[in-house]
Amino acid sequence: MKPMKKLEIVVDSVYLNRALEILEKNGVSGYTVIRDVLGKGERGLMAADELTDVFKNSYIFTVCEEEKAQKIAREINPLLKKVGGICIISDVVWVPH
Amino acid sequence: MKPMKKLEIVVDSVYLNRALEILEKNGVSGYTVIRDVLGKGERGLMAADELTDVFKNSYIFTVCEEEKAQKIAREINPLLKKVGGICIISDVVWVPH
Amino acid sequence: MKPMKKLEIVVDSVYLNRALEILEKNGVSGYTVIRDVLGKGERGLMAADELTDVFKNSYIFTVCEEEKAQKIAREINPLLKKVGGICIISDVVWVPH
Amino acid sequence: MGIDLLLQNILNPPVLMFLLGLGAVLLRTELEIPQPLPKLFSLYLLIAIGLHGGYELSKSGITADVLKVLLLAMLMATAVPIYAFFILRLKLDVYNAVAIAATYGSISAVTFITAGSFLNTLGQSYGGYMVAAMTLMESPAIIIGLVMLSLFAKRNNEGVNWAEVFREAFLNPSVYILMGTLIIGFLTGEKGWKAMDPLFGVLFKGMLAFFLLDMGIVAGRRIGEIKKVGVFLIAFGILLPVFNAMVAVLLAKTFGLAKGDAFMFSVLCASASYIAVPAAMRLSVPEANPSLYVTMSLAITFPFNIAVGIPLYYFVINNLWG
Amino acid sequence: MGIDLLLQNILNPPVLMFLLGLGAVLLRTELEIPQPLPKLFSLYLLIAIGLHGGYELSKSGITADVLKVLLLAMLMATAVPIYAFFILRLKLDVYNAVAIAATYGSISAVTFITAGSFLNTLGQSYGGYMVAAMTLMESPAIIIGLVMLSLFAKRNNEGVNWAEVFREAFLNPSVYILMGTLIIGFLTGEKGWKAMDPLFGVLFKGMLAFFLLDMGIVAGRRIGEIKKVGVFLIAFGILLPVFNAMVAVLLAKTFGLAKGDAFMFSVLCASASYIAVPAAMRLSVPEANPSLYVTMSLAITFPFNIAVGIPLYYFVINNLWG
Amino acid sequence: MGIDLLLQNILNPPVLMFLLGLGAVLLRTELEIPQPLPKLFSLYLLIAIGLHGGYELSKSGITADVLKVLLLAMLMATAVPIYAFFILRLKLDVYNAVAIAATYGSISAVTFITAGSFLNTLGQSYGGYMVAAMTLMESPAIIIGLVMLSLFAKRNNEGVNWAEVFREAFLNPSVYILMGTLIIGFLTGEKGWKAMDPLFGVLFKGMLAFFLLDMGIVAGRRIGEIKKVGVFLIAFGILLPVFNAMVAVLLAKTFGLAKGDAFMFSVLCASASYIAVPAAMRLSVPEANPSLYVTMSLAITFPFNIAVGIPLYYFVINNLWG
Ligand SMILES: Nc1ncnc2c1ncn2[C@@H]1O[C@H](COP(=O)(O)O)[C@@H](O)[C@H]1O
Ligand SMILES: Nc1ncnc2c1ncn2[C@@H]1O[C@H](COP(=O)(O)O)[C@@H](O)[C@H]1O
Ligand SMILES: Nc1ncnc2c1ncn2[C@@H]1O[C@H](COP(=O)(O)O)[C@@H](O)[C@H]1O
Ligand code: NA
Ligand code: NA
Ligand code: NA
Repeated sequence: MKPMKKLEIVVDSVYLNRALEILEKNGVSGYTVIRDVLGKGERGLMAADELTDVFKNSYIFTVCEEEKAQKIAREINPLLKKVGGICIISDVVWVPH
Repeated sequence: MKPMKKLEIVVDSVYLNRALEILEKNGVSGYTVIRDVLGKGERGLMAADELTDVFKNSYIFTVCEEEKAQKIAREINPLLKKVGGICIISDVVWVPH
Repeated sequence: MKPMKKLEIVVDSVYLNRALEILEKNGVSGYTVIRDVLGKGERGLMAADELTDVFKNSYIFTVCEEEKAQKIAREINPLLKKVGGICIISDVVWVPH
Repeated sequence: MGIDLLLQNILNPPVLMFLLGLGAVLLRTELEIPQPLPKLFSLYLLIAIGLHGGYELSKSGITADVLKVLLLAMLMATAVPIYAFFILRLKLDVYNAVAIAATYGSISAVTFITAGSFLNTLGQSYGGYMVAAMTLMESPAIIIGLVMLSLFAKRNNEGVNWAEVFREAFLNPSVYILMGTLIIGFLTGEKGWKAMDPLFGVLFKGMLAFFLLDMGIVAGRRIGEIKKVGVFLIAFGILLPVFNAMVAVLLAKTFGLAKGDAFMFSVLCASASYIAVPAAMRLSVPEANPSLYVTMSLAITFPFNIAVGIPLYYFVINNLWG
Repeated sequence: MGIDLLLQNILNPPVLMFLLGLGAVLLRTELEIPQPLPKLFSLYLLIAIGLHGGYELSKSGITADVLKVLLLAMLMATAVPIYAFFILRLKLDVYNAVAIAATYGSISAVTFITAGSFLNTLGQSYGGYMVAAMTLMESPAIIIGLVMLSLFAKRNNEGVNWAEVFREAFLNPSVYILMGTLIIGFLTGEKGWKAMDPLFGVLFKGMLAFFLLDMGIVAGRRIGEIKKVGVFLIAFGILLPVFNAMVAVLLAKTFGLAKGDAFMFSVLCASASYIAVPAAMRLSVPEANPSLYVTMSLAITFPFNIAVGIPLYYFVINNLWG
Repeated sequence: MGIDLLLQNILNPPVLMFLLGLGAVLLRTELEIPQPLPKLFSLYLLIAIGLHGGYELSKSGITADVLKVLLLAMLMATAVPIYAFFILRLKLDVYNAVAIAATYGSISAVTFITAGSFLNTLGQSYGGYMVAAMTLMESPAIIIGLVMLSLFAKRNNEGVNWAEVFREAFLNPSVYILMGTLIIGFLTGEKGWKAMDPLFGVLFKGMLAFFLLDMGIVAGRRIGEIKKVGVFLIAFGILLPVFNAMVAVLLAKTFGLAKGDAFMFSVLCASASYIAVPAAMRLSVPEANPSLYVTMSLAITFPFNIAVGIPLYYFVINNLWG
């Protein structure tokens, strides 16, 4: 049982790969992605059902150490600021196998 | 870094719009939705694969201030009681951009 | 408002039913499942888009009492160790209806 | 009933595909037709019968005979949910009685289509206006059901939102798409149909077979729930359709419908909705248990009609019309 | 414009299906064609015109006339985004001007296909190389747009990644699949087409109608956004296509294109992209507002072309070519 | 091998579509055919060959010759995983050897179908019972693999659950749907096929081409993993299929199979499973690395057979049968 942080990111699907690159660069041990989620925020409705692939979000979460979470959050900030999205951190206990 | 609440709701997809209306009415800054999730609860299996659109759940989460979360939880309660679903609140830190 | 635990599991979709059996056996009051999520971990990329149904994850969460969460975590451990996956526990408040 | 009629019905690829789907679940094979493929098939079938019905209607025109059929359709769509409600009230609470009555008062397009394909293999046909009749028969049961509800239920916390109810009844996707393509088929006539025929005509039976594979799977999944439904409702799910069909046959004979039309009309009356009405009931009568009305419609009445009802109703009509 | 041409265009199943889709949203019916079914249809249509165009090209060969058409296509694909940009700069910032100019500089395959189907119902045809022209016209606008951006925007934080831009422009899925199937159709010729015709030829019009139902729904959903777009951009979304079409007609007449080719060329110039370019713009010009360029392309220009533009351009050309 | 045979194979829309899919990944175009569309195509193809095979079988009847073919199929389906296992043990642990041996002991329906389409363009044909043979050859390798496992692995924590294994082997979706539609095709004969032909016969080649586009994409995505597979397994993935095909040719010649049947039989023996067996192995032998057996089957053996194997086996058979 290890106390860890869970970092959750919602980002425009077009930028999914860029977000994952930031995670990888920071050496997270893994991540999980749910593609094509809907959402609403400052930038209006992301209906996830368009022909155009332009209004879709992806949801990512990764479980990692506190510092990593902070560092990723800082690094992903400019991207989210530019293209929209949200980033939250919470406490979890990882049950390691 | 702002301490906030994450409010998570699972609700019968038929009532998704009604749940979102409650969120909007309370002025949340945004929300994210995953449609057509499976689940099991008091009302049995929601297999999310029916022809009938009758046995499907949707999952919603919103990050907002504590009072808003409490208020929404109170207001969504009667709906969930009537049609099924679950509502949970947890602590998160929002990394604002 | 009941303090509870949220138990989250990511597991190879092939083993989804086995994971759900462990939940059911421990008498959780319900669970929610998102099928076919992508992910990366020790075992490499699970791209969730294969013909073969072999590289897909499922995401499960259940809200339950602390002891149950611990017990399930212990029992699901050998499965995750063998076939891959992740299991985390966090604090939530259940808004009961 | 002639055993050969039964066989003639069953030994058809669509019906056998339905059984294959059923078997897949009973043998626990993990065969599935994932979402949204079933939606593709059901949209296809609705568009296909809409366009084709409209085209046929453009050939026949809207005659007095056509209006007669449409009136009969409206009559049955109003009568069935009313008498079904009172039968159901013998054993059930108001909410479930309303939901089930509405389910049986409306129709199943796929049952209609399968019957049409059966008629077709016997070398017979029906009028394109039967599709219009079917479209008319989808909605009234929803309204009637909710009228029953406001008459007999003691729900005082919230009144029925009638605007919403009418929208649900007349603008639900199935009704809208059927109505719309019927009009398109009517407006574009011969020339339009010639352009649409390769996709929406020629491929029709194959698509029906493909879709019935899925219907078999979905019905199979619900079969486990049948025991929870109870003997009364199981009997209801078989006897009411037969009764409805017989009333329809009587009406059809009395008003001089053609043989093929009479058959399709009886099938419509015998069939129960599993898409439009359950969706509406889930929204308007959340107190009712969807496991009951969906299971009855999908896992009892639909298979019964597909396998036994269709040849049975035909047998009766064939004897009466000769 | 002859009212009968307008009617001839509208009273076609594909166009009526588009209107049916629009109506479904305006009447709030909850009809939807869930993902990824629209992807199935758009892939199908791209493959079908690619294969068929390649086959036609294998029959005609690559002649001087074909090259002339391709050059004209390149010319317009370069010119339109440039003059569109300067018009848009009258009212918009650089970012949005770039994104909208690129959108209108590129083309919409479905508009092209619908025009082909319209031509077809008039008993006329166009050369297979027009598909090659269309493929060539998809990409340049993206490049031109980003050249404009680097010339006129004061973004100093990051330069344009030109390698990525060229990839986005020439290797986006639409261009790739069109180009690829064009080559396959060309290489496999008569024999190849005979094997592919039943799926990719015979069913074409039906699939187009099915897809336009979805296009109607998608366009309908965007209609609520039109008011946010503003009068200037609404006018732009209608007038620029007409202007582009007229320039194309002039060029076609000057360079002696055949009637059917001239018509298809004018439709290409009049159409605006709603898949390839918006995706590229979202990535390269995140400062621009996708609600503007997607809404204009999908909810203004596409419906306008489908309902009015196609018969209008044909009317003009028919008068000039006789 | 005649260069013209190779060309004749490659210059076919289905094979070119496969290469187009491969290219899409290698050029990083982001083209994808999203789930569950590939499932639609693979279901379609299975149903189509099942129904058609059953229909052909109903014409030929189940003769001694047919039984001979079925016995040969069973023989090879049992022998291949055994000798493959011992070859693989030279370099691999028991778990991976079992999983790969089972993969190569079973068959790939799409390879079979592509070979059928190739034979077809040469104006030749094969017996409908070959589909029955294919169905029989899917399952035994799973059983044999797990017998090997319990003989040679030192897993003492849990025994093999044989009931589950037999279910996985004989009731997995592919086997079930093939078997079921084969029976439906057989039962409904000429009349049934006539109703199903427009969808499941006429469109077959186009659907195969569409699906092979996706197979190309999926194979392309795995190509990056080939280097991890290592030289031994790459060689195995090419040489074992050729060896299996040659054994099949010998058997076919010895037992006097017709030319078309011999060819299809050799293709079956040369092909490796990428759906049914990997799913079973993932469940029963989690210790094995799916990146190995899936990559070998999808990214090495499948493309090899499609591009080179099919004309090669045909070349050999054509020389022997004349
Ligand atoms: N307060 C919030 N709670 C949950 N999700 C949010 C919230 N704000 C934004 N999002 C998600 O992030 C996406 C982009 O947000 P924005 O950049 O604010 O438009 C939205 O479409 C939502 O999916
Ligand atoms: N304890 C739980 N943990 C996670 N999800 C739950 C839980 N209980 C209910 N749910 C979700 O809420 C839906 C409706 O629950 P119910 O109203 O209890 O049938 C279920 O189908 C699940 O998706
Ligand atoms: N640190 C992590 N954070 C989030 N998800 C993870 C993490 N590690 C593993 N996963 C998920 O669990 C799956 C299996 O992990 P593994 O067994 O490590 O390959 C991955 O495909 C991810 O979806
Ligand atoms: Na009825
Ligand atoms: Na243009
Ligand atoms: Na084999």
